[in-house]
Amino acid sequence: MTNVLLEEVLIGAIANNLDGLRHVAVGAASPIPGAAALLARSRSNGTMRVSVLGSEDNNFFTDGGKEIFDVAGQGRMDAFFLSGAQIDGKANVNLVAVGDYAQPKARFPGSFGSGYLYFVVPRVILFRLEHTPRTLVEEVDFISAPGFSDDNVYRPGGPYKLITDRCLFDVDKERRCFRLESVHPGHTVEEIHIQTGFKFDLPDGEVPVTPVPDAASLATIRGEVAKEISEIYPAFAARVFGVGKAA
Amino acid sequence: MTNVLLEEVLIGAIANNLDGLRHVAVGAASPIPGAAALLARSRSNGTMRVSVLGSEDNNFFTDGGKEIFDVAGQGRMDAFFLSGAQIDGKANVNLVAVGDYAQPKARFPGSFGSGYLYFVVPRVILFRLEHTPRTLVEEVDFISAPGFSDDNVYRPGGPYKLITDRCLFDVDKERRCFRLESVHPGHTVEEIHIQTGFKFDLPDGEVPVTPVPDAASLATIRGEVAKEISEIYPAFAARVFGVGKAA
Amino acid sequence: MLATQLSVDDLVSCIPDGAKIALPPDYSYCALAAVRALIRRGARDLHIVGVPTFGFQGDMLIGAGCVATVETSAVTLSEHGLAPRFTKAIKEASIKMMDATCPAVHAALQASEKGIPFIPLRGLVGSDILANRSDWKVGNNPFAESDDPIVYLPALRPDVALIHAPLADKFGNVWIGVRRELMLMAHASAETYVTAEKIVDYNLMGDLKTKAGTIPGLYVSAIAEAENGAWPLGIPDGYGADHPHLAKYAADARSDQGFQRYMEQFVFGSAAQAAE
Amino acid sequence: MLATQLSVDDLVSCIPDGAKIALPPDYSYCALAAVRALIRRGARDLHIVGVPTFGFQGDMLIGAGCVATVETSAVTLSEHGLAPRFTKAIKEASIKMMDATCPAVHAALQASEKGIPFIPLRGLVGSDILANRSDWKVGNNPFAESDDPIVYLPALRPDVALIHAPLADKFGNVWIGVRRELMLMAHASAETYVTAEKIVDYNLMGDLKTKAGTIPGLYVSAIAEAENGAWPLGIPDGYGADHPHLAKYAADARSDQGFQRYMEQFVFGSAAQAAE
Repeated sequence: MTNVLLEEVLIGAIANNLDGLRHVAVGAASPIPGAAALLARSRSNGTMRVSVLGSEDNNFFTDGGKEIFDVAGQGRMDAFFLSGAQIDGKANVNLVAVGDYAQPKARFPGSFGSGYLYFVVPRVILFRLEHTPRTLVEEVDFISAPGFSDDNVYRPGGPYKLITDRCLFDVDKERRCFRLESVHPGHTVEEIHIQTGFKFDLPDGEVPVTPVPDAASLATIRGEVAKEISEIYPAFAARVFGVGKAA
Repeated sequence: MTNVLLEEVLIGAIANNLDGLRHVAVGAASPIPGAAALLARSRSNGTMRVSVLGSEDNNFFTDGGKEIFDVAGQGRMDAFFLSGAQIDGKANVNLVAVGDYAQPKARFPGSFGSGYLYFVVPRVILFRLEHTPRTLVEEVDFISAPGFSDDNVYRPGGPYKLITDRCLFDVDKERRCFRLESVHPGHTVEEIHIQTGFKFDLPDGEVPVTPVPDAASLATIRGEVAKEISEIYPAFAARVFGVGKAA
Repeated sequence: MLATQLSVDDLVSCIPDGAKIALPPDYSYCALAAVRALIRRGARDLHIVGVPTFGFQGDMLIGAGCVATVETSAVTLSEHGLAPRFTKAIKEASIKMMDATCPAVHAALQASEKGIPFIPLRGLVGSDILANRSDWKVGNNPFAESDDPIVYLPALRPDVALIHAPLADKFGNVWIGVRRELMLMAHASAETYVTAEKIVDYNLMGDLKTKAGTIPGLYVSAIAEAENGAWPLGIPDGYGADHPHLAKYAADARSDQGFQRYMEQFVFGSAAQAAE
Repeated sequence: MLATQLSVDDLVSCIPDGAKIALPPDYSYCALAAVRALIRRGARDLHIVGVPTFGFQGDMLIGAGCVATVETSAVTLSEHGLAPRFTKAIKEASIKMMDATCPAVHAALQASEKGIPFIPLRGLVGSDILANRSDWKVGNNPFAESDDPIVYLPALRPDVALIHAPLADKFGNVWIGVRRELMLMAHASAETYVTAEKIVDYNLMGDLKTKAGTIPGLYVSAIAEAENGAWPLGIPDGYGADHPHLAKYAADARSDQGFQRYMEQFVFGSAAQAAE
């Protein structure tokens, strides 16, 4: 991995799943997905839009808080990112509570738009930087949004990938489970098995290593993406890229 | 009637049915209802709003064409005016066609908002300046909006009065018909019977004459109302009040 | 992202025959230059939707034989009276008519805007509007304790919204101020084509004051500059309607010959085209 | 028509105990001076609705014992972490929680805005959000050819919308620019109470540019001038949030004693009141 940072690997791996899309939306407080979207936009030759939800800046909406959800409902949003306090092997996402819902052990902010966006956005990329049996569980305690739905349920959207600090999973919509796609440089398949609370499929043959961004992409990440992301996430940009906020 | 004009009688009679309301809306191309609303507003001590539909000016809405209907649906509009190519004895209103709907003898612009507003605005005042058997008919050829509804139909609104160039009718919601309330100065009950295509009830005792506006109201009509209405309906104001548009 | 900028003629060439086109009423921002170009290109079988009514532009399209279906709450030339070509087509039953009521058009567009398959609306029960709309249904309010019939309107998703605006920018952002039914049309339609008095180089979204009345470029498929593009209608806070011309149209269009003469003179004539 | 102008304390005295109050998220225009006044007047049993989420203001109200029910898609202090008083109340089950998802809050408010009894929404089927909302129903899409379950949301009509704005006028018109969820809240609620940085004598509806981002006075029950009224939150295009103060709150509010100390110092203290 020499001098390529984990963050840069993640940014590159996510961006590879966004190329060719017209509109990618990113939630607030998501610097790595945000940087990945900006990288993909930079490679799109001016054909991709990126919008940031739940932020007063960096959005091009003019019809109030509802508009971004209306945009998604109309099919005008191609990709979005979801995280979860828990994510389980059926791609269910929990943003609400651990333990009994009525009197929980832990309570998180809430489901935000997940209960809707997960159904209508074609490529929902699950993103969780803590890859442990505590977060990637066999069964979530509360389903903010289910990973899969019965055939009679309107569902143009759903999970597309799951990316963590250790690896990248693909989604098998037929078998309704995750399949390990690649392991990030420096990590092992055995470690993934130990650190994952749910069962997952393996690819045929050897499990690939997640590719590091090519030189051109790396230059873009460290150049224009770092600069742009520093306007939204100054602390992140300073820590990862050593970029200061413009005076 | 000495020197009080029919228009002034109508304006006064309508305004008497608006006093105490908070929000009166008037359709476009409705100078007499518009003037009546302005008179009522002038008498309201600053508690009544008047808005004009379908006009680019004279409205205080900022959420597009839908807002006025949303306002009505929420119960924030107390009175509105409807006319009709035909109005029948059950207060049904026809703004669409005479003859067969599929290939009519006469076609009018269409129902506009009547199919909705008649249901949700508590005081809908029907207004028709041509009082003949051709317009006030036994049964309309097309129901843009029905006068009455079955008990299970959500209907906070409906017909409140019918005013014509000859008389004023009250509405009997129980018996679902009109009752003659008063005859305008210079007209007779016999004439009303001849010129009305539907059956209607009579009040107990003598039929009153529609009162002419009192001196204060007449002064307001000819003064501030004439001036304000001339900004919306200059031709009407010039003809009736001899008021010119401000240079 | 830069907008696709076209000439008015190229803009309307993007609108296919048979398209369902949403049009605003005469008192809003109407793209008359584009409508004339649409007639010149010989558009056919259009389904025109008045949001919630239309006037002059729709009457011209009907008279020119471009229209198969009319869906609207009213057709009117306002102070210039009934729309003559519409009236004739209805009497001859040469177009399919879908009568509506204003809030139903808005609500059905809002359903499309939200990506919901239908929206309920009060009113209409017992009307002949409803009786003649086989595409609408009456259901029950599921939250009522007893029988409570309510109309269910399917989402209305036009193929095209065709509008004019006082101002657009090179990013395809379009300022429409308080005329937010134009924003609703753009949100609800698959494609939005816009003519604008002026296309500026700065970003209309850059100032919160103008941003508040701006349709984002996200919804706008292509724009064309068309100075005086609403003529003979006016635009709010811009130029007034050309009432003598509208009166002339209303008179001419009463007869087939008069309408043809008007078309020759103001739509097809080389002088007319040069003036666009 | 002139608006009713009150002091902030008199404004919140119009909000009765038990009221269902719609509140915007921290990044919008929040009426913090009014929220502090509401706590001072000892409001009880409030049902607070996040549109679609809330943060600092709601956490304070919960901590101060003003709240019986929370209806929202999330509660967050954003970069300052979890909302401590909310978290404690949930763990102790001392408030009734109604979890939602953002578009459901918006859609249910739109139903109220339109005067329709319910609105359908995609998504949610199979979630525990839905499973725990006995006030929502699953119906069928009446326009589908086969089975097509869809959630029916009842109209959400708050008793009160409580918002702050950069500018209002003496007629009660309130400029909110692109923050149109505040306009939706005002349309959907029975009463709207507004604090504004400044109340001007001219008419905000007089210029189409400002009119496009203005809530008409029709919806506004009363207004109060409150300079810096969003503090310690900021207002877009105005002043920034006071992040050191927010961080202090987030730290203080982790303990009962810390929260009480914060309340004494910044809500009840005579210095605090004098500063409003």
